[in-house]
Amino acid sequence: MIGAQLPALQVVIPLLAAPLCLLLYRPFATWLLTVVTSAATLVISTLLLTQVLDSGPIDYTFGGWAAPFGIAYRIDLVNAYVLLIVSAISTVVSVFARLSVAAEIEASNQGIFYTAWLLCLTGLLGIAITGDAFNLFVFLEISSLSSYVLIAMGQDRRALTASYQYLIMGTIGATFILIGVGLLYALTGTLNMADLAERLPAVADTRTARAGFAFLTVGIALKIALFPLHLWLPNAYAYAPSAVSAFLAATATKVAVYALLRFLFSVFGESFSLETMPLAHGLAVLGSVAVLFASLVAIFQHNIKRMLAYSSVAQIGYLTLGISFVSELGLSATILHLFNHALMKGALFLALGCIAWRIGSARLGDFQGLGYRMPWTMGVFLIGGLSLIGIPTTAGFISKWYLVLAALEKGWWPVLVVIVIGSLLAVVYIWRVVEIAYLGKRLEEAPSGEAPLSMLLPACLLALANIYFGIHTELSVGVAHEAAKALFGGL
Amino acid sequence: MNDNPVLRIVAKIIIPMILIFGLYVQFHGDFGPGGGFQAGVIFATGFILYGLVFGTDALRSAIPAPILRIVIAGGLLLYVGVGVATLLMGSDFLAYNVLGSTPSGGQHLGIFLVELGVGVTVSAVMITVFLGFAGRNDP
Amino acid sequence: MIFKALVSACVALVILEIIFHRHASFPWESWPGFYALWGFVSLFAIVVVGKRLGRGLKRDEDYYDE
Amino acid sequence: MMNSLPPGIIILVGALALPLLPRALRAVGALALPIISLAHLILLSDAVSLEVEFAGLSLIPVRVDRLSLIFGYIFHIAAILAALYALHVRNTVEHVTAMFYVGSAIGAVFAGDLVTLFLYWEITALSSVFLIFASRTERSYRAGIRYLIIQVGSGVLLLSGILMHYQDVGSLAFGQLIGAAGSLGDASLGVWLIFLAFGIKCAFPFLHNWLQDAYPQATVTGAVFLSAFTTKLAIYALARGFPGTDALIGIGVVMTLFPIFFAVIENDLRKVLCYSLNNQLGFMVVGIGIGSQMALNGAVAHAFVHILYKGLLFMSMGAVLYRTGTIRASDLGGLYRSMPWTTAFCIVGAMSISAFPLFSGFVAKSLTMSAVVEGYYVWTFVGLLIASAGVMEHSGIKIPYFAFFGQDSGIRCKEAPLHMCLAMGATAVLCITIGWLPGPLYALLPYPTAYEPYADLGHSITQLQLLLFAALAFAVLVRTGLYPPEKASITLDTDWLYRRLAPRWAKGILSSLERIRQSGVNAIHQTGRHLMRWVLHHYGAEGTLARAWPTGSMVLWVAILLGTSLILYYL
Repeated sequence: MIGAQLPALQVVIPLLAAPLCLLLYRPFATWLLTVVTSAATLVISTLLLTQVLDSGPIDYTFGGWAAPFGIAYRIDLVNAYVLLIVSAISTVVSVFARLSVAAEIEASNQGIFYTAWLLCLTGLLGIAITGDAFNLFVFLEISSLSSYVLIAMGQDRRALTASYQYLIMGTIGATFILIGVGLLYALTGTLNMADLAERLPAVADTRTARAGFAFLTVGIALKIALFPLHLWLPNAYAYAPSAVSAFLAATATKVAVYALLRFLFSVFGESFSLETMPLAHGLAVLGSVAVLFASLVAIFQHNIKRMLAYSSVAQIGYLTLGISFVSELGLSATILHLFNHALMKGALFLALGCIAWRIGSARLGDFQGLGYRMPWTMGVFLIGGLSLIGIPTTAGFISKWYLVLAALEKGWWPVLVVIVIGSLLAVVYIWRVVEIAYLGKRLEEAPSGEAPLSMLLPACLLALANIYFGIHTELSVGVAHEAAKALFGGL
Repeated sequence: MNDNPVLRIVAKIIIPMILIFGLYVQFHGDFGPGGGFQAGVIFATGFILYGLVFGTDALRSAIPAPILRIVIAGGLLLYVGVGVATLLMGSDFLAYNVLGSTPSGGQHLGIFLVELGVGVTVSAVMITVFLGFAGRNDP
Repeated sequence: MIFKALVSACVALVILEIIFHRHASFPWESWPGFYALWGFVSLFAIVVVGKRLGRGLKRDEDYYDE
Repeated sequence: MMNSLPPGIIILVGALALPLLPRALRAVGALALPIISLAHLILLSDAVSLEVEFAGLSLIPVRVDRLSLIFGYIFHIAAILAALYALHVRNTVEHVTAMFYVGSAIGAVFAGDLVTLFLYWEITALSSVFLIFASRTERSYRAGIRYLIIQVGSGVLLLSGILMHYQDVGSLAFGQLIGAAGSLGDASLGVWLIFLAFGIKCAFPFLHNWLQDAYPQATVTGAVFLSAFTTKLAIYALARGFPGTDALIGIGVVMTLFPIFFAVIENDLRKVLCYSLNNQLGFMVVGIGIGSQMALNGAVAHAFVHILYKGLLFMSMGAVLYRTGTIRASDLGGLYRSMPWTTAFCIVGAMSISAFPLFSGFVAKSLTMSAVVEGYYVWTFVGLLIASAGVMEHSGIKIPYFAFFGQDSGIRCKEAPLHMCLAMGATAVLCITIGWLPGPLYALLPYPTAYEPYADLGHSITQLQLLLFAALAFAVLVRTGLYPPEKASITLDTDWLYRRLAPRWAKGILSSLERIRQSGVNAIHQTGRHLMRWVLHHYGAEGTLARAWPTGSMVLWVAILLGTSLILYYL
């Protein structure tokens, strides 16, 4: 019985927990509720994934209204995979969050913080799970609004500006998406994605459809932070509280990429969106530029959080490159990288969180000798960094490998060169940190000692996951392949 | 504006009316035009007017912040709670039919409660937003 | 003293070569004293050439550190 | 169960566990690891191979055959001896990275596919650089960075080559990569890149300089480790992938010849050893290039014994450096009084490398030379003969002479520590034993051989003639004062190209541009500087692209992108 209700519970549980959080309001209680809720969503998403693997896509309707009229959830491999990423990251990071948040946010605001966290989780899970275009927009707004709150809580005063800019940009993006969905609705009279996919081909050759497509792609591109629409991202990630940086960096853009995939492949169909429309080449160019430019900028950053944020922009470039190949291999590379990038960025930002907790800074200059002062934390950072570069036996290598194979299959040599250069640039910016931390002068009077276990363990867990999924790829690669196949097959 | 007698008196007269109209829109919503969202905004207008005329401090003492917070959470909980209740009663999320003895009775009750939750939350949020902005310049 | 020992060892080897004649794979291997001469001349040449090379390539120790 | 464990993994995992040991025991732990791993390797049955599916590719992380086994054995032996030699080291990073280096080199030798090979290939590069950094000097740091760039570059070439090769043939198996004709001209671009990657690691002429640049900057013990693995791994890879490649013969001959001239004038004795290492690699490369069974046997046997005696020489020079603090020929001399044991061991090493009969070098080099004769490569033979005299000059005479004899420098120091003497003694015993009884070594070689190095007594005599007359020439040169005196100096090599020429050209170009600017055309001069400023301006921490942008311009971008996509979609 309960098995059939899992899709609803996936979203309802965090949605229910959010107001409860507001009622409880005490830091510890709200934290505990957040962890428990995240863990519950993780359990549900795992169950959903196994269900989908066993018996194919799951349909769920709300309030007993049949699909095209009511809101329907539809879970196939792609979104089950994304649900798993989001809920797993939320669980790990929320465990980490208690001390980190306690150090960075006033006790009186922590209730709001966890409430916003749960709402954000609700929104992200909702985007991933829903099969309704308008519902997707609603969840997008829930997650965005709550993430503005989360970012604004950063210690640095600039967090407010960053959050404000994100608010403006995010709202524009959401509005575009709404306009796009509205145009599609005007054209077809339906909001259900499956229904849209059926009715769109008949009317695809109209200006309305194309305008809708343009608004949707640009709106989602803004949410993904695709170059050159990434400008909100570096500050938002850099000035947000440590836990939020880790959570959002690992999940928010991933979910937006998922939304893009959903619209491109399931709603419009790849023949329209990537062949009729010149989007594939656009994505290839913008993705390549993102990889090169953002990696180059990352090299010169003094603030490591900002450096990682730019590196995220570069990684988004890889994700879009994977889409631009319009091949099953490329698509599975993208989906795989969604997963692997969540692991590596999660590990890196958690390591930074530990460092911020201990030395209160993310500036490169303060990292002198940190390799000896916080050996485990720097170890996590190092593994995350290696994974980011794509060293074999790390998760990052696997996704780069598939990306390279996809580029070779297509014979796009320039893109191959871009990927290689991007990796080399990643070597440079990671090396800067490693050099300072391990070879720099050891400052005797600087604070030293590891972060508490409740922070260190989640970080180590993600680092280990980076290695585990660099060696045992059955789950990550297998599901990504199947998901890519499913996307190519249409809804 | 606190010392303008005309404003004070007019406000005292129309605030109850606004609140009653808000309640009307709320509870008539399932028969005619209306609904929780609109009702919540109208209901909140009454409080906001009170705050404008008598000062935000007066409004704050009328509705303390913790209460507002509880009301916001309570409304949302009511909404989600109905959904969870339908789940627990063995149907889909927000499938109201199971709430009453007859399907239409269940629909009735379900929509009533859900709209109430929406209205409560919206009005409390509106008041909070007003206080948030109006309170900026307070010492 | 060592030098004299070296010279006598060399002489002894040349005599030995005459007794145990080596199976020759290349024509020059049957020339008596070929390897002796070859060893002497090669090393001489290597050192002389190396010396020349050194004139062109030797630099101060902190050449690269400037 | 034991069989499924890839060789080398014990050392890799053990290396990670080393820091858990008490500080004083870490060196002992590092010694124990290769011993345990060697026992495991001996227990491994012959011709095991392990295949796994990984990321959709079928990989062979373990492939044990005769070629990999003999390299596996000697790598273990070298690791044990070097670890014994390094017992005094208290720097944990050095132990851990050295063991990582050893473990990955062993792993690479047993890799049955190219991806696994690449993986280990990169780990050897990344871990070994710490043996250079561990000297903790500015020079060693810079040399280490140069070394790292070149080694990682070799890895990148390898990976690119592997990808292309995979694209071409659809298999990742690491077997013979070159066609039966042995002609590189027919090879695909992927195979070329792999060849180049191997060539860099094998210090081919003009790709060699990282060796002479970096190894002398390593620590006393680090150099002993370094001398054994990286280049011999490349020899293994060439023997596996490119046997019988004609081009290798020429490359090998050049490799044997040019370093000997440099070795004559080099002042840093460990650098002399590096040139000598390069020269020795040439012999092996020639053997691989000829590609007959005897030649390959010769190359492999040569690698085997070379690891021992080159290690021994590096150990003895390390001991000198450890006790006296210098390794410049111009500062040393007369140390035989203070370090008699080290002197004796060094002489054993010197006689081995010079291929005196009854020493290990002789039994290995004779194989290669016989193969050259067998194939009737006249010019190759002549080249190798000159090189043999060269080996005698730089390693046979120069090293022991300038360090232990020659002009007395007045340095009086203690004999090398006991564990160093033990390590050197064990290696020296091995060198001599193999020289006397080559049978067991021959039995390990990849192909069966009935070769008897001492069957033709004339061969031993002519070899002795060659060596002793070379020594005589040296003595004459020294007596007559013709021998170039050792001076504190360094010798330019191809590293000059990137350490001096490239920067100087860059400087030269900039200054000529400056002149052009002065004569009126001012635009070009500042290109370089402007470029950097431009880069910083745009990409720097506060650069245009990295700055926090005003919200308005962000929105402008949105508008531009929307407009563009609308136009594009409508077209």
